[in-house]
Amino acid sequence: MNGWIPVLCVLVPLLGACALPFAGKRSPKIRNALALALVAAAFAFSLASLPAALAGEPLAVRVKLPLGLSFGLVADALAVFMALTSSLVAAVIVIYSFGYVREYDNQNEYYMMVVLFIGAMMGLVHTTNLIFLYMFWELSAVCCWRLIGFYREEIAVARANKAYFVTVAGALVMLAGFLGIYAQTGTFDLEAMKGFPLPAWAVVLILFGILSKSATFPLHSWLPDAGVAPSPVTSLLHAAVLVKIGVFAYARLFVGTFVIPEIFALAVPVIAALSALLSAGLALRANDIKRVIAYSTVSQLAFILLGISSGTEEGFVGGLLYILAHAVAKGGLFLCAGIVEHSVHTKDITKMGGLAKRFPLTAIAFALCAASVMGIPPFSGFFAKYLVIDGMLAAGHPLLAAVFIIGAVMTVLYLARLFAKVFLGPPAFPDAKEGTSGMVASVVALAALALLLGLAINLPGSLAALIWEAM
Amino acid sequence: MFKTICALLGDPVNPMISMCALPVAGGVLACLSRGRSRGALRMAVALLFGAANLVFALSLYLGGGASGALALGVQGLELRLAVSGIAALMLPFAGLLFLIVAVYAASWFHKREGGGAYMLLLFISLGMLNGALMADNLGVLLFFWEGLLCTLFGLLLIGRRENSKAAVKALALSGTADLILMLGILATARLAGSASMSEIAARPLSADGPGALGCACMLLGAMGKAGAMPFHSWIPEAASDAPAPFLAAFPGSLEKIAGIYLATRIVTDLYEFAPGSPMSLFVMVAGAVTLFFGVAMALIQKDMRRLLSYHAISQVGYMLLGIGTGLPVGIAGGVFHMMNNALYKTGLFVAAGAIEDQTGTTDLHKLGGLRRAMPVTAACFFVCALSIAGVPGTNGFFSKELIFDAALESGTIFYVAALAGAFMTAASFLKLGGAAFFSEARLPQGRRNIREARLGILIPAVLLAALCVLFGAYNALPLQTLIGPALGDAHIHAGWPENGTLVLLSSAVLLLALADHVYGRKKGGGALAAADHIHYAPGIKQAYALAERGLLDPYNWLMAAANGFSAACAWIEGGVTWFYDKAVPGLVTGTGQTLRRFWNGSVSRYLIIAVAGVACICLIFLLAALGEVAP
Amino acid sequence: MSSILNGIPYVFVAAPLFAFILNNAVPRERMRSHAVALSGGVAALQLAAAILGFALLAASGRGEVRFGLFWSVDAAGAAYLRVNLVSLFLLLCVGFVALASALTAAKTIDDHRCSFANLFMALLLGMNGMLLATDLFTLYVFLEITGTASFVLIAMYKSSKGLEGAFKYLTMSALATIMMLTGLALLFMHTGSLAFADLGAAALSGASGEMDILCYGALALLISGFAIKAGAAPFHSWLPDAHQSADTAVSILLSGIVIKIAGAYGFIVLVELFGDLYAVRLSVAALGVATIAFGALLALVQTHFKRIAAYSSVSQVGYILFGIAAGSPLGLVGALLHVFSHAAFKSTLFSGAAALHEQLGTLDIEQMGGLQKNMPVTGFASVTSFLSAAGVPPFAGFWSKLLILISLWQAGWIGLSAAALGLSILTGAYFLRLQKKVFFGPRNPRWDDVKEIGGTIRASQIVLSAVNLGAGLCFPLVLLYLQSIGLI
Amino acid sequence: MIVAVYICLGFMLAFGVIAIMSDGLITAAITLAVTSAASGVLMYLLGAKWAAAFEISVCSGLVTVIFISAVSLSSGDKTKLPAEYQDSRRTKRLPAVLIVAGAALMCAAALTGFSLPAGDAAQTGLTFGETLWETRQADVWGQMIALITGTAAIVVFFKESENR
Repeated sequence: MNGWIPVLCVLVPLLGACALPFAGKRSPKIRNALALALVAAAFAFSLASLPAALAGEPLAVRVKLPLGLSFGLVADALAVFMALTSSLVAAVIVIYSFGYVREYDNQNEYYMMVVLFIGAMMGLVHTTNLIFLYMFWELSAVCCWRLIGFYREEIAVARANKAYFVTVAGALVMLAGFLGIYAQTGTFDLEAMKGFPLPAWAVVLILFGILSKSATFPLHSWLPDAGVAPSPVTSLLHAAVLVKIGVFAYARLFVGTFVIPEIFALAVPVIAALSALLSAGLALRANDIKRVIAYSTVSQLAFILLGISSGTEEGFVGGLLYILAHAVAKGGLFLCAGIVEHSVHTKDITKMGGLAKRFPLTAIAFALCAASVMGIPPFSGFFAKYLVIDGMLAAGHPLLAAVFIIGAVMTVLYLARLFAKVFLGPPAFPDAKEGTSGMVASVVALAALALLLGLAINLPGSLAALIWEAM
Repeated sequence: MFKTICALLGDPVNPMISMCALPVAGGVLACLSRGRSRGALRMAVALLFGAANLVFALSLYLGGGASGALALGVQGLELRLAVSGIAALMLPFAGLLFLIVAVYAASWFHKREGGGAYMLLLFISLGMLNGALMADNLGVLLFFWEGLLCTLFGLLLIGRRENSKAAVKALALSGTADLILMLGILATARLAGSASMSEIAARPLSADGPGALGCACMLLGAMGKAGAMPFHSWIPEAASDAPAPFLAAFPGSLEKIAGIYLATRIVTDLYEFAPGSPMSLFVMVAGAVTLFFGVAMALIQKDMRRLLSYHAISQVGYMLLGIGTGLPVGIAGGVFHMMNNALYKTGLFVAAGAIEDQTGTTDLHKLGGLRRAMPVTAACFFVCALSIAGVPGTNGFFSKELIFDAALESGTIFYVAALAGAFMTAASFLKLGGAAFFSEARLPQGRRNIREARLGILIPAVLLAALCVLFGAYNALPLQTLIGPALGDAHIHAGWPENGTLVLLSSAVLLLALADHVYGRKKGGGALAAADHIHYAPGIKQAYALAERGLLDPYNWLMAAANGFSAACAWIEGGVTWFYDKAVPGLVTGTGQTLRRFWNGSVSRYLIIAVAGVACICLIFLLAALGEVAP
Repeated sequence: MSSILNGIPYVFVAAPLFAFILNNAVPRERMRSHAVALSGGVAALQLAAAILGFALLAASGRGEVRFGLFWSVDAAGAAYLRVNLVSLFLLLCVGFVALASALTAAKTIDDHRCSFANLFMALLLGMNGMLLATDLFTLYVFLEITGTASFVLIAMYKSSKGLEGAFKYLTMSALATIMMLTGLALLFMHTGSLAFADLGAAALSGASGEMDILCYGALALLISGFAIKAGAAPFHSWLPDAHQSADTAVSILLSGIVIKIAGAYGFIVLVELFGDLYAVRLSVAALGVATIAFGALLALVQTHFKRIAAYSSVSQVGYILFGIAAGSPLGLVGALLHVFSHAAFKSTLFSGAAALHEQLGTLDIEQMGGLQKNMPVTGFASVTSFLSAAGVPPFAGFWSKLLILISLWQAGWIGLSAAALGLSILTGAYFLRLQKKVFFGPRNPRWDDVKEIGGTIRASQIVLSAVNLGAGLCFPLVLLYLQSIGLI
Repeated sequence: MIVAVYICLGFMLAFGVIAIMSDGLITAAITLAVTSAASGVLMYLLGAKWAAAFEISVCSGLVTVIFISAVSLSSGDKTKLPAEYQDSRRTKRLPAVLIVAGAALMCAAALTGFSLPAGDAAQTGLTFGETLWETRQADVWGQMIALITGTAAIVVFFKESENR
């Protein structure tokens, strides 16, 4: 029986999503409830598979197929960690979008794509086969395309197309890498290829896909442009879940399964450093509230990539904690931006100011989430940043650690500037009213979660340490 | 009695955890007290929790310190707490000062808005400070250390939401200092192999070679928190924006205690700090620079708050100079000076607060003749001013003499800078005292009937002045009974300094300052203009003009560098966006268009293309036939 | 069991013939309304027979089933007809696309219904004949029949001025005829017999061990002839014009299956016979690359819905050529599966075009906009065809492309495999442009009162989308079945 | 024998060019008939007697009759090609190109020593009837379906549309 939990965790959202439009035709209330129920189901199932993962023998289902395409879903520690993170944040975002998406049309498609996306994420996290990893990867790219183009305006659809091109181009190059591996090992099954030494060109090809999905410097251009999407979408896709796929793939492939040449333990951190600094610089200059936060995401993702690719235990554990902390905090930031933009109808921060008086709860939540992203204790961001820099020093690159400290300083600068420009200073919109109670509640919940995770850091910390042993 | 309390609370770790949790609980209680009688309620909470915290601290101090660990679960970050040596001393001292400042704040916010939030953040800061002092693991120390950042940002935002420049500046500068500290801590932990200070203290690391990065960064972090240059420029800004109790709490006492505590631990425990080594030179130079430029800026200020905040910066210079020498007498002098400074600086801030509470302003142009209206405040101000100027017999004098002695030994240039600093400190306080208390009353007639400050503010001022006199008169108590055992060498010479020439020199400097004040007063017309002759002297005027425009402010250098870098990034981003939005789509649709023009629909063209295609296929076969193309 | 198996091949020839006779025997007035239904019935019958035949033949394990209607098949040198697994699968595809076309024709074709049915049967006979032929000359004869029938179908509904597309198709087919006939003549001259059994690289090399120039020339001409019929890159010029002027039901037939059977099946035969000649496979691969690139690039800049679909067909034929060029059984399986998936998503796209033409009256995508709201079924169907064509995993298109890429990689052509991957991003590009301009973009107020298409076209769209997605989802089962019958 | 072959080839080439070039439909039809007749003679010379018989009777005979009857039945002005199909620029250069191509093919044949097969190629033992019915069964199907397609096509083009 236990093998069924991962399968249900993947299939329930995927199949449930197809039923959403029909539920929507009957009544929006049923559809909203069903959407939340599906995401909550995903969370529940991954929670159910946690004890087995902790005990060391993960729940799994495996089907042998020809051509090395054997289908397999394994809920090991890394999978459960990622599944819990993404479905938890997704649940909060779905609650948030009840209030946000209410007055726009084609909501049925919106909820269908969100739940489909979560299903794809669950599948991607649990799969043990390269082709099915690619399958869920592309499915999430399609959901991302439909969601970014939600407003159906000219600019929104153009940006959605751009996001689709960059991510799918990266994915296709990655598929070429997978075919290269298949030519050498004769199978796509990750468990069969554990410990196989990868040639450098295969790693470079796969890195293309990873860097395009996790928006690292050369391939990051689609993420800031995707600000045209509704806030819950940017929060779900570009903060909490979609961008984590690339980093997860790095952990699953290059740390968990394959042995990659030594050069990459230095090359990837250097790329990450470049991306971190550049996007931090851009965040300091951007004037669109969502673009600043998007650049900040690009910069923090470079941090996570650094942690995971440092090759040391501290770095890896720090990277995983960073994924959790960043998903929660950055999700909160985007949602706060959503509330502000939703009621003042402009995204230009130079026109905003003094909103703290009108939006007290949003301002506090924004400040708490920003503190967690800056890495200020007692929030979870601090522990993650501490361990990532520690990992970098353990790997013996003090110079890179210093560069990332500069990145952290710039993070403090641009987030402080953003907070000051939006919430402090002379009041610009005296009669703006805060979003619905659902939206504000979800934002405060995320901020509280960031604080709570900080104080109870040893729960995710021990899970992350366990993942390192399993690697 | 104190031991029973410890036993009551179980194992040693428990009181330590409670010392962090207790203040937070107090803060929450203070914040929640609403309604008409909230002022009294907050005063009661402040008294109760401040006293409880002091009792716990004393029990730890008298109990000879304690240590214990709590597995935090994250690799390299287990919560190990150990209270020994200087930390045990600092805890009660901080508790005492906190009690005073809390009472002062409770009475200050009696009528004013924002009291609840202020008390909450103040209590949380105490919790964080206690945690930092008690932490044995460097990571945990950093955890509590950076926590102060949040409360600092929150405190600065109370009351001044319109222009948030000071809060952002404070966050940026202290954030940078804390992140540099993080790098230092990680480098030290990596070098020493373990993150627990007691283990590192067993075999201290050498400060040159690989250890240099760790030591320098940690020292920079400590200095940043203490408020020394180059991380000082937010304090004067905050002085003009933040509520008065904030000045007494943060720049006045808490930050100084934390900063100097860590500097002392680095110098004594973590690293071998040879007196002549480059690292000690680095600290001494920083101390001297802060000392000299801090007081130079203070001299020309016309507002009491900004003047006192600049003095807070320059006093840190003395402490760093003392600790930087690396000599036991210097370190003891530095720590003693920190304790004295905490007392008289907080006293001065409380007195300034009392004046502001009564007159509504701290601008010296409007103040005058308060000697008759507020005699007790004037007396307390007078005692604290004497000790900050270092008049022989006051506690400031004794700690300065120790620092002068150590500075002379390590380099005359530092001694000369210290003396110049003492001269300008004396001159500026003469100006301040004269302008505020002794000149004729210039207050707008609306504020004629000034009465003495309220009791809640007066008692802290009197208490602080009394402590200053106590530390001055009987300086063996702080030196031999408190600091000596804390630093581990009990034979520090208490009482009157035996080096007579130093005493003569410093009293000569004081007399010179008095003469200059009298000369300046006559020349400038009035106590306020006493320092103008220095201010507008030929060479110095331009320097001051530069400082006024903020060109010497490190924050502006940081922001300029950041904006320059982001401009470069924007240029690169422009290139990348051009590639994504223009180059690739243009190329693809361009080839598409040319191909479409080529296939223009005329049948003859199609046939010609087809025949060309056949020719290509024949070519391939020809190559195959000649054996060119192997599989 | 084997009696049924022997009987099945006759269905493919008898059924269309019988329908043709029935269509002309019954008086025109009554036949008019049932003509299209009759052709749909024949297509469905063929589909069912092909599926049953495939299953039985795979189970029975016999290589092929020979049949000669009235004559015994074992006479020496007899040009009999035969059915094997490859031809049965392609017959299945023919039946499937013909059914889809009939469903669309019921709505779009309202005059000349009897003539349409006649030509529909003739086309069916032509294609079935090609698949059943066992020697090159019969293959050529049925190729000509298919060509003529499709030419007439294209030219049927046009006034004299609109004959331009059909005229181009005719001239290009004439060129193909010339080349193929000369090729066949040269081959016949060299080997004396055109039957598949006798031909083969060994036979060609003859005594001297190496090929003489004329045989190379013959093969080159044959390949270019089939290339024209398949609409491969340099020879694809006629396809878009033919599609633009043909009725949508005819377009489904034309691009769904005719270019595959007339063109790609020819290449399958050539590679089967002369596969170990490296030049043959290399030229097919070269054609493949050029086809994908030109097709995709040209599709990117068109403004007429059907021209985009036509160029997309050209581009997808390139992938089929890749599968054939790989030469390995896996490559052949990949190519055949891609024939099926392309048939599925191209028919979806064209039925979408039919729906748009019926409801909007125009197919110029510049004037359309935001139709997803008014025509959700057509919008959804076009998204499934986009995703399946672009090779997005859960759909059938991805799996067949994956098999082709694996076979290419195993055949050693890594560069080509990488090129195929890169070019499939272009496929995504022109479909996304189509989506943006027609369904997904901002709404065009002009079409506010447009309603969704009804009747058989909506049914066919839903069925075809279901096939697209269903084939993709249960592809692992197909893989298991193929492995059980030993094809992979 | 070789000379006769080349003469026939010459005739075919010349009349083919005239057929393409001429504006009048009737002259085109007639010259086309002569071309197919020349090809018939050529086949006979090369020994394919049956093929020659069919070629001359069907292509040059029957087809020409149909062409001429169709042209004469339709009204007078149809004898000239409609204006838009007259591509004056192309007609100038076509003969030169064709003649050069013919010459090139001839010397290519000469170079590669293209030898004509022996006069009476080895006749397979079967008579025409046997080859058609026994060995070429598939061709029977082919011819039958070709006829069907042809009739269906003719029906479409020459019928008044029913409902217009």
